[in-house]
Amino acid sequence: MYDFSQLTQAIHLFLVQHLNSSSVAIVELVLVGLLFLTMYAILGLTLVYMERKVCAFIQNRLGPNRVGPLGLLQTVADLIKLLFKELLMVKKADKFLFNLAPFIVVIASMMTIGALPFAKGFQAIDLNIGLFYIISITSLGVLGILLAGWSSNSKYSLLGALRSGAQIISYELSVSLSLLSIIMFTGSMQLSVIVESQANGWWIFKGHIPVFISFLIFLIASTAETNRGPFDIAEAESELTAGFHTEYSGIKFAFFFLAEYMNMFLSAALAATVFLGGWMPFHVSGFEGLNQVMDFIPPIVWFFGKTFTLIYVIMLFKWTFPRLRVDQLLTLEWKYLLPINLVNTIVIAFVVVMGWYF
Amino acid sequence: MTGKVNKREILVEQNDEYIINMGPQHPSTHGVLRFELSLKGETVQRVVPHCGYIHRGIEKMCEANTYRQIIHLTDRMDYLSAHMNNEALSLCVEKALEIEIPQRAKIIRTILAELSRIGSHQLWWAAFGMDMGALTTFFYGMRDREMILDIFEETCGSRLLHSYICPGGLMHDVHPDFVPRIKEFITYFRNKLPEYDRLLSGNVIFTTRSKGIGKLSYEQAINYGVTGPSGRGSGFSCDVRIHQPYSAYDLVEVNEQLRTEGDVYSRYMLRIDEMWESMRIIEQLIELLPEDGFTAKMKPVLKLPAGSYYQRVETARGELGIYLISDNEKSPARLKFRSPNFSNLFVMDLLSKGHKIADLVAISGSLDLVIPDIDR
Amino acid sequence: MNFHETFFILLAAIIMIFSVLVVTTDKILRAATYLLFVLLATAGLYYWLQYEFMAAVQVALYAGGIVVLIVFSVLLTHQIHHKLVSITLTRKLLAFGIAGLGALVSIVTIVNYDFNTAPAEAMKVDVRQIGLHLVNTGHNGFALPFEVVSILLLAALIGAITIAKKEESNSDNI
Amino acid sequence: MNGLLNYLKEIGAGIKTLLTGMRVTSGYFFSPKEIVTQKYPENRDTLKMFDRFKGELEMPHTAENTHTCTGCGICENVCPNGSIQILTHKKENEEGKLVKQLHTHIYHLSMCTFCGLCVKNCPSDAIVFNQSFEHAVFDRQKLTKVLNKPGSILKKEAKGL
Repeated sequence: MYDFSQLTQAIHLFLVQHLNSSSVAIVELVLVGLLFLTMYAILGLTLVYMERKVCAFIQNRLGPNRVGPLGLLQTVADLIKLLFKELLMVKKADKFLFNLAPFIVVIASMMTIGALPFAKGFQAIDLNIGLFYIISITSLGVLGILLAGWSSNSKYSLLGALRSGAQIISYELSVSLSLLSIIMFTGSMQLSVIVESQANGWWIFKGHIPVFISFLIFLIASTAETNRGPFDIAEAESELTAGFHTEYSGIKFAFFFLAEYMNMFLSAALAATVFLGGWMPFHVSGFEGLNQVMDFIPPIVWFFGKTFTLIYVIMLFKWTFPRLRVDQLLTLEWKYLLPINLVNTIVIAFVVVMGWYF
Repeated sequence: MTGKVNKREILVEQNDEYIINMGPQHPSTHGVLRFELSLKGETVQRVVPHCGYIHRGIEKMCEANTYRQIIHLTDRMDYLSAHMNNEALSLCVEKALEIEIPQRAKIIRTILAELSRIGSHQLWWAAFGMDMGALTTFFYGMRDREMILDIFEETCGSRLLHSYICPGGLMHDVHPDFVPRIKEFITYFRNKLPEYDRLLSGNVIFTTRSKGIGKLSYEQAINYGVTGPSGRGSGFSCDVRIHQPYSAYDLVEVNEQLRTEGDVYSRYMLRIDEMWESMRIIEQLIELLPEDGFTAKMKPVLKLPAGSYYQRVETARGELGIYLISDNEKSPARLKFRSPNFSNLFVMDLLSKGHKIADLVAISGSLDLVIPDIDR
Repeated sequence: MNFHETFFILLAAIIMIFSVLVVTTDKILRAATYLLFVLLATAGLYYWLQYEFMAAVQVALYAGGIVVLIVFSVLLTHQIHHKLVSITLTRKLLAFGIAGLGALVSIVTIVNYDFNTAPAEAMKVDVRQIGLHLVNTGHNGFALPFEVVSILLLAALIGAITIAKKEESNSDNI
Repeated sequence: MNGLLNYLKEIGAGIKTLLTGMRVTSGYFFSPKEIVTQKYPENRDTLKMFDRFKGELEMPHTAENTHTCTGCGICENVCPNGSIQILTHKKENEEGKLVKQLHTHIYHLSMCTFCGLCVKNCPSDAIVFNQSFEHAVFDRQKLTKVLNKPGSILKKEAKGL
């Protein structure tokens, strides 16, 4: 039921029959690229709209409600506005790096989307090192921020970039370590295998408290890694005006903006995939009736349902908490998250060896 | 008399330090204030505040206006405590003319002053949360302030710049709905104020960011003349409402809020406490409100006897002093405002030395600066 | 020329062009950025060889780790208007000579070497195998290098902490 | 051991305060009744300002096109910003006498600070503040207004004032 691979196989066979092997590869690349680009854009717009509505309801406001029904087209209108805006260039800025930086950020966030299993068979590339691939690509995004901060020839930008560098380098550890717990459980970094391993229950239920702790740490650390919420010190609006993207305008600013939201989507989707079973429906062993009802809901709904619930939580973080100071941010990582995470990893190793999980 | 302005250069840039101009346009300076920061990494070495970007010459303009006309200029200094500013000038004029105003007018003045104190603290809470990065506080604070503004609008006709308290009493009597609305507001706000604590005051991120930051000692507060909640947060008992009661403050029991830590958190909590205290004062005053008499009989043209007069009131930000020299003319010969924010601003360097940029924002937020009051 | 060859030539071209740019640019951060491209293209080559684990390690360690550290340290020390000191002609010539000599030796060696083109058997590299090899002491085992590298890293960490540790007299009591 | 216990307690207390804050915000998220914003242009019909709201200055005219302004100039004098200008002219009344009467009452909305002194000091209650609040115009000359309508005359009863 609901297997995307049948559809993709059919297309592949169709192409193989009509074209030679090189052309098939090129056509498939273009198709997948177009599909993911469209999805990327739509997801970005949805997330921006969702953020506006969520923060509006939290703040007793209505949020966008003018452009289109319920303000649905507001983000589209904003995008058009940003497209037409003048691209300002700072005097004495390093033009090459200044223009390059937003692309690095956006490409880094885009490259990771392909490795996510959206549904059964709906995955651009199923690497056998999927998780490691995602971790390594996300570490590239910070380069764009660093370059943007430096090349803007602005002191606020530079400060923002430095903060961001310190932040992301340290929080990457926690993200990787908390993902390591699930790698230990499944013995594989392949995302499809990880999802399949949760057919009889999600890891957050199967793995008890240790997995729950790593889930929490992952949520916190990945929020920090996406420069969001209470950890947005890199752009700290009340301190550094806009941090590393102070000098950007128009579509280049939109790239940073989009990348931030897509990184948020990525961290939520990763948490959903790894800890909450990805597209796997909610199953309770022994209740066959319930399981069948759950199976009836398409996997893609499960995936996006879980992801958007987590995104809501991440947004709630942002709109509730005050921002951390830069030294507190590092304290949180090195004095709280990392030691707890290391102890937790040892506990999980013990659990895995003893087989104390369902 | 010819004036001469000596230009004093403050050398900030020394030893290849990292200089940042925070302002005049910056989200967290709450107006056109400029801080010249010298940084070492993220740590602030020196802060030089530059004010004067919205200097409008209010003191000089007062010399060309009659006493009744000056009222609307005082609104525009500390616009968040416009009632208190109006009251300060009115009290000064009344003192000079030796006029006793009706009890009702006195009590209404005090109620309005306390309401604006609550409103001002709400706005401060809202903006302070924004400074700290908690963006939602802004809307909650504004939402609750709206009720106060409605009360003002119904009675005075305007929401921010009221010009309602005038020499001799009030412009006109309060609206019949005044008392029921205030009672409604107080029951509403007594439920909402604990929410402020739940959202921000108790939050572990907030407390770690504010406790022990920007310590102002008792002696420094006195030396720099830091008054109002900022001074009382350091244990400096400077509440004019208690030490020199004016209007109706001698009729009711006013508890001065004092805290001794002198850090951002104590200044924050002090303002929250003051909101509770203000609500208590208003409740007491409403019981005492007599029926008639909102203004004393005044001459159409006010001429103060020659001499100098001084009157101080407690605004939401501290002690506002009005020094008035009259030469028996329709307008004052010289009018000097001792505005609280001006003295409060200049502890910035003292407080933020050695702290991070984020702390600087928190400190300037906790001092609750209103820039038009600094520049006048 | 099929698709795979095009891909290889593209990556090789990127590596060569940006390698030259790394050494010829006069701005240090640009050099770091070009280096990033070189490293990424190298990762692409590994990926082209279907050696995904190595590609990911390349990206994570070199591009995401080392280049970030380089850029980070450049950010701390260099202003945007700083430029590298231009090199004298004799030194340039000398450098070209040495580089050309090195290239010549490599090319001659490669051309003269008789490459064994027997098809290698397809190797499935999954994480479990890599892990087992890493802690294996037997044939194809990397336990000793693994431990040596760990000790080296530990030493580096302790060294970094010692350097970064604030001197007591200098602390500003913040 | 004690230190470790304190460390864990600290974390627990911290998380508790964070959850308290999140309960407040998510509570508002799930209660749409609490929304306080008004949809402004849509609610124009129901939007009512308070009686005393100081919109802009207005001179009430009766159905017979009469007003009560005698042109005494007190409002002009009392205005702190000079936003009122009163032009008068000599005109014959019914008894054939030349009497000073209001010609134009000019009001500069752009200079007005809405202090209310003019309305308060007017001896014949000729000017009031209305409830309009949409002051935006495309041409700033439109901000200078003439308050008395063309052809309007002084109300008869008010002549004695």
